[in-house]
Amino acid sequence: MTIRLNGDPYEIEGPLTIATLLAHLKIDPRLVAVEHNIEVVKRHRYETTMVNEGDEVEIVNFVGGG
Amino acid sequence: MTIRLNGDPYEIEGPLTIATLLAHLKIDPRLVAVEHNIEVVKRHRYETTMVNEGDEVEIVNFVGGG
Amino acid sequence: MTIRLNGDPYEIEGPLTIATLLAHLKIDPRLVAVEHNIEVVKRHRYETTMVNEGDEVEIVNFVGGG
Amino acid sequence: MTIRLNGDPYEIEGPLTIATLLAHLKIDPRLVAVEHNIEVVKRHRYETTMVNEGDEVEIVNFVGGG
Amino acid sequence: MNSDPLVIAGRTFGSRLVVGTGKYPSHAVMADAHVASGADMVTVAVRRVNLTDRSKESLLDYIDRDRIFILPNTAGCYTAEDAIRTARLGREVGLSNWVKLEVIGDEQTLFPDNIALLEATRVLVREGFVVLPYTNDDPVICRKLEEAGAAAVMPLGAPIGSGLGIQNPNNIRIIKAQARVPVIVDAGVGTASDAAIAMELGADGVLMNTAIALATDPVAMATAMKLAVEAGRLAFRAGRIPMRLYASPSSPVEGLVTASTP
Amino acid sequence: MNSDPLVIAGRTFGSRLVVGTGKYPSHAVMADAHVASGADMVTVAVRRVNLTDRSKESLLDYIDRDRIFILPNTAGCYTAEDAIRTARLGREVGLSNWVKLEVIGDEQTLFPDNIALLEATRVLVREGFVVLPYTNDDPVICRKLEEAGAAAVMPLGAPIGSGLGIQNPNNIRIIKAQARVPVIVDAGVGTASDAAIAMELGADGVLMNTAIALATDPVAMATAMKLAVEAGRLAFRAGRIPMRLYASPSSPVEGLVTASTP
Amino acid sequence: MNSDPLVIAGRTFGSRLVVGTGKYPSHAVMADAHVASGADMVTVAVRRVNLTDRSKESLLDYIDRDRIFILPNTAGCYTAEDAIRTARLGREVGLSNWVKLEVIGDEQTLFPDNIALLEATRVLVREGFVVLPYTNDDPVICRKLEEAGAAAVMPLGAPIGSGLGIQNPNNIRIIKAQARVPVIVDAGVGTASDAAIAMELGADGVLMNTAIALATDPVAMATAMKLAVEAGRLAFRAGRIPMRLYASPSSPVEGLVTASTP
Amino acid sequence: MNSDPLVIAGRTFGSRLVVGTGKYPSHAVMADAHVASGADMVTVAVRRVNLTDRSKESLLDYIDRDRIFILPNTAGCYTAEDAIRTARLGREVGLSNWVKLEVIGDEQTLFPDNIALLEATRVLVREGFVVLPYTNDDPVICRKLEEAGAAAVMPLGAPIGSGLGIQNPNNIRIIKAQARVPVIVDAGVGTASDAAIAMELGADGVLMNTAIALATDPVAMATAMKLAVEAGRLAFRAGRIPMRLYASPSSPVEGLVTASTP
Repeated sequence: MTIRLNGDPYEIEGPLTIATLLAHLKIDPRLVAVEHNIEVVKRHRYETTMVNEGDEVEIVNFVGGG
Repeated sequence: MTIRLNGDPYEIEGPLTIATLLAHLKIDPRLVAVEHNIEVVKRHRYETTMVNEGDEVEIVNFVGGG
Repeated sequence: MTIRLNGDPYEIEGPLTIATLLAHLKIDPRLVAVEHNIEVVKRHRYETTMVNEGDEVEIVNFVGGG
Repeated sequence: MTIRLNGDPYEIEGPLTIATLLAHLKIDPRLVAVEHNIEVVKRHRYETTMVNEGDEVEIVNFVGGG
Repeated sequence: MNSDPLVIAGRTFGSRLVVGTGKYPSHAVMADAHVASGADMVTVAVRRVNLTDRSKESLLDYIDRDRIFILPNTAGCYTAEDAIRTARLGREVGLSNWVKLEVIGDEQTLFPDNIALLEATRVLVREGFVVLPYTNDDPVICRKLEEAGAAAVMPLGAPIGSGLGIQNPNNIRIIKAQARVPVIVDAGVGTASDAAIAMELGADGVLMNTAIALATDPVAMATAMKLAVEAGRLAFRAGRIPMRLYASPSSPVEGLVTASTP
Repeated sequence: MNSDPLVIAGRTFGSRLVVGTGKYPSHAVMADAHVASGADMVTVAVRRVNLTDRSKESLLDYIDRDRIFILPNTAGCYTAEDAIRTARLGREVGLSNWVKLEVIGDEQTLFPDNIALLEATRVLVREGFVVLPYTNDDPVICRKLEEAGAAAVMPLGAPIGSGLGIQNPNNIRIIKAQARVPVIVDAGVGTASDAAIAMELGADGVLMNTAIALATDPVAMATAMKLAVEAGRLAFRAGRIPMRLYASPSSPVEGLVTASTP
Repeated sequence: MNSDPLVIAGRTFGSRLVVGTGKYPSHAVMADAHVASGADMVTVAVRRVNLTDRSKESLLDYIDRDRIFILPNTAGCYTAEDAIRTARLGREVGLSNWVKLEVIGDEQTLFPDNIALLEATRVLVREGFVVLPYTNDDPVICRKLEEAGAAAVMPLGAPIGSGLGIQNPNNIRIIKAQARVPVIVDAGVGTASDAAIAMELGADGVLMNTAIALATDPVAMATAMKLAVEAGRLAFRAGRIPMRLYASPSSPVEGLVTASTP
Repeated sequence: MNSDPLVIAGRTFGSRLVVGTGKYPSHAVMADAHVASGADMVTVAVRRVNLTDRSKESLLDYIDRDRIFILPNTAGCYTAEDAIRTARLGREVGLSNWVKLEVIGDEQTLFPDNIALLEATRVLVREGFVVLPYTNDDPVICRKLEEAGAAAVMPLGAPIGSGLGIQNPNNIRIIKAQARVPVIVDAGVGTASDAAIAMELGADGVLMNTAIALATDPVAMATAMKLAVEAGRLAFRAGRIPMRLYASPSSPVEGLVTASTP
C-alpha cells in the first residue's frame, strides 16, 4: 500500500502498526515522536495504532537549532 | 428631568431636542459632536432627536493634543 | 642654464627675472605665489629678483582641497 | 632652629641628620621617601645628610589613589 | 511648488512634518509655531466640551484651516471600543474623516496595544475612515496594519514625550523597506537632529508635539524642526558617502611644496 | 540679515557652514554646490602650478569671490616647517591672510600632530596670520591653541573623509564650554544629522568637504547641510526638552468620552 | 552552590546563559562549547527524521542530559497552528514539557508574529506546557504573554543571528521593570559585551546560538559568554557608579609635594 | 597557569586588570576587592606623610606585596617638573621603578597635558624608569610616547571617574592597530560591559579605580570586572560573528512538520 511518510509517498506492505513501521524503518522508538493523520500518537499506542492505505505519518526527532 | 451630560447628572426641563439642549448650553452646534445614548447623532438630526429622562448625552469638541 | 623649477630640473636662457620667467611660462602673475630659494618673493619684486643657474623656484596656486 | 617640613614651618633642635629627624618623628624609614632641598635623599645617606636652619624637607609615602 | 510632496491616501501635503496642538504655553504661541513649522497637517484630541466655563476660547480659532488639515486623534483610549467611539465623534465634528488612531496599552510608556489597534483599524477602515495608526517599531505589526487598510503606518521612535530620539534605527529602516504605505515616525523626537535622522532612515514624515511645544522657545524649535526634516529628506535622497574607519584626504597629495613625506 | 552670525577674528560670516573645494565631479558642480550650501567661506589647498598642462582651468574661476571668502589650508603638511612655508605661499597669492592650519601626524587617520600644530600656530600668529587650526577633540590642546592666538579652534568629529559623524560628543561639548574663541567642528561629518548634532552640541560652525563633494548628488547634499546647520543651531538656542525614560502624554488625560481606564 | 540562581516555573538553573544547538561546525565542538558555556539548558529544534540516511548520529548523543535540560523550540513555524503542532510533537519525544515558543511573522527579520504567539501561548498553557515565548522588545505584548501564563518572556535584543547587540536597551529595562516572570533576552547577541549589557539592564538571563556556534572559536566564545553573563549579573547587583560628564579624581588632591596648582 | 598573560617591559602579569587604591570605604574593603579583582598590579599615589596623626595605618599594610606589584602614580601633577619629582620620590620608596605617569592639563576633565607628558616621559625613561603614561585617545600622541620609550600607552576611555565607558571605540581600535607596546585603557570605565568592550576593541588591559571603589558593593564589582576583562579578551581572540542588518535562522529551514510557508 502507499502511505504519506514525512511528506513523501511511501510504499510498504500493510496495514501495519506504528511499532512495526518504526521497526521496518530501523528507528529506535525512544527519542522520536510520531504523528498519525495530524494526531500525536502516544508511545504506548504504537502497538495498537494501525496505519492504513493513504494515511499520513510524521516521525520527528530533535535536531540542532537555536 | 435629569439626564447624564458629559458624565455628570444634569437637571433640565424636558423632554427636549439636541438642538434645544445645545442652545440652552449656548454651544455653537458647528465644531462639536454629540452622542446620544452611545450613538453619534448626525448634525441634521439635532432638531428631531429627543432627549428624555435618564438619557446619556456627550458633547465633545477638539482640544490641544499630540 | 638649469634651474630647479617646482622640484624638477628646467632648462632656460638666463639669468632672468621672476617676471620674465612667469611670462615665458605664460603664467598670469596674479593668483600665483612664487618662492625663490625657499624665500617667498613679494609680487612687487618680480621685476627685480634675478633667477640664476641652480636656483630653486616654486610657483604655486590654489587647487581644490578640504 | 626652624626648617620647612612637608610645606610647613617646623621647630626642632638642630642641626641634625635625616635619620635623627625621622626617629624624632617616629617615622619608620622603610616605605617613605625623603627630599632635602628638592633633592631626593638615598636611604643610605640618611645618617650623613645634615638638615640645617631653613632647609626644606619633604617626607612622603604611598596613599590610596587611582 | 514642492517636487517631493508627502502623499497619504491620495491627499498631498507640502510638508513632511506633522505637528500637535497640545502642551503649548498658549494658543497664540501654538499658532506661531505652526506657521514656523510649515506643517500643513496638525493633530487634535477629542474631549468633552467644558460646560462650566464656556468662555474658554476654541482651539480651532487658532488653526488656519485654509492651510492646515485637521487630524483628529484617539489619544488616551485604552480599548478598541473607546478608540472607535472617539474616532466616530472626531469625524462627526465635520472637519475630517481621517484619524490618528491610538490604542494605548501601557500607562507608563504609552506604548500601543497592537492587537486592539489592529482590530480598531479594521473596523474604522470598513467605516470609511482614513486610518493612520500609531504603533511601535515592529515590522510585522506594521505589515498587518497595512494589510488591514491603514493609509500609513506610524511607528514610534521612543516613548511619547520622552525626547530620547530614534531608539532603534534599524527597525525604522526595515519597516520602510517593507512598507507600501507611507511611514511616519511618531513620537520620541527631542531635538532637530532626531528628526533629521528619522528622515535619513527613509521615513516619509515625522510627527511630533512635545519637542516643539515644551521647548524653551517653541517657535524657534518649530523652525528648527522644519529645516531638520527638509535636511534629512534631502540627505536621504542625495546619497550619503559610505562610512570608513580611516581617513581619506580632501586635498591632493601631489604638488606639495615640501620635502617632507609622512 | 542674519541676527546670529558667525564672527571670527572680527570678520562676520552669514553662514555657519564652511565647505571645501576638493573631490567634486567638476568645477561646475562645485560652484553649484557652493551656492546651494550658502557658505561664504571655502577652503582651498596650495599646490604647485601645473607647468606641463597650462590649459587646466583655474579653480578660482569657479569661486564667486565677491560673496565667498577664501581660506587657504596647509593640508598634506607633516611638519611645522612645511605648514608654515605653505601658509606663507598661500598668503602671498594675495586673497587672504587667514589659514586653515593642518599639520598631519598620521597618514592613516590624518589626525593632527598637535605639538607641531601648536608650534606652527605660534609662528604664524606672530607673522600676523589669522590661524584656524585643525586639531583633535582634546580640550587641553584647544586651550593651548587659543592661548597661542588661534582665532578659532577646529576639533575633528571623526577622521577626515570617514563620514562617521561626531565620535565623541562629550568632548565637543566640553571644548565649547571652555573655549573663548569660536569652535568649528572640522572633519568627520557624513550626513545632515551629523552637522545638526555638531551644532546642537554648541559648536559655532561646521567645516566639511567630502560629505558634500562625494555625495551622489553634491548639490542636493549641500542644500541638506545648509538646512541641517541652521536647524542644529536653532535647536541649540531654542532649548530642547529634557530626556526621560518613560512617556508623558501630549493630550489631556481628562474629558475622555470613555469608561475605560488604564 | 549558586546563591543567585535562575528560577523558571519552579525549576532552578545554575546558569543564566541558555544556548542553542544549531550551526556548530560539528556535534563534538558543540558538546565542548556546551561544557565551556556552563549552560544547564539548551534549546533544540523539532524536525522530521532523516529516513534516507539512518547513519546520521543523533544530536542527543552529544548532550549530557544528566546535566543539561532540553528546551524544544518551534523555530520555523509561521502560524499558531504549526507552532502548537510542533510543540506537541516536541513534548511527545518525552524529554520535556517546556517549549521555546516561536511564531515567526517575517522571513527577513524572523521577528515574531505577536498576535499568533499570544494565541499559541494560551493554547499551550492550557495543555500544561511551560511556555517560554520569543517575542519582541514590546512591554505591552510581554505583559499580555505573562497574563496568558507564559513562564518567562524572551524579548529579542536584535534580529536572530544578526549579532547587532541590544538595539533598544530602554525597552529591555522597561520590560524588566514591569515583568513578574523572568526576562530572558533572546537573539541579537554578537559578542561578550552584548551579553554583559543585557544582564546589566536587569535581564534574568540570555539565550544565544549564532554568536557562539559561528564564532571562529566556538569553545572560546562559549567561555567568554559564560563569564560575560556572570560579570553583567554581578555588576547589576553590585550597584554601578553614576555617570558624570566631567572627571572626579581617584587620588587625594592634598599632600602633593609640588608648588604647582591647576 | 595563564596562557595569555600581559607582558609589560618584560614583566609578566597574570591579570589584564589593573586597579587602584583610592576612594574605598575602608582599607579592609579595598583588600577584599583586590583579591576579588584578581589584579596583580595596583596603582598608588605619592603624598606627604601625615605628621600630625601618626596613628593612621599604612596603605601598604593592606596590599599583599608578594602577589601584587606596586605601580606608583603621579596623579595630581600639573607640570612635567612636578610629575618627574613625584616619580623620583615614588621610586625612592623602594618598591618599584615603574610609574603611572600623569601630567594633568585640565582640572575639570583631568585630561592629560600631552606635551608635558611627552617631555616627562623622555626624562624619566632616560633615568631608567618604566613609564606607563596616561594619555588621551590620540593615536599620534600614543606613537610619540612609544617612540619616547614608554613601556605601554594608557589612553583614556572617558574622563577619570566619569563612568561613561569608552567614548570613542574607533580611536582605541586604531591606537591598538598602530601600537607596538601594550595598550591599557585607563579611566572612564563605569560597569562590567565597559571593560569587556575595551578588551574586545583589542586593548591589552584595563586600569580602573572609581568603578570598583565607589560601587555600592566594591567586592562584587571587582569580581564582575575580573570576569568582564577575561570575557572581553576571550571574545576578542575567539573571533566574533559579523554584524548583519537582517536575520539568519539558527534552526534548519527544512524538515518542518508543517504545510505553512512564510
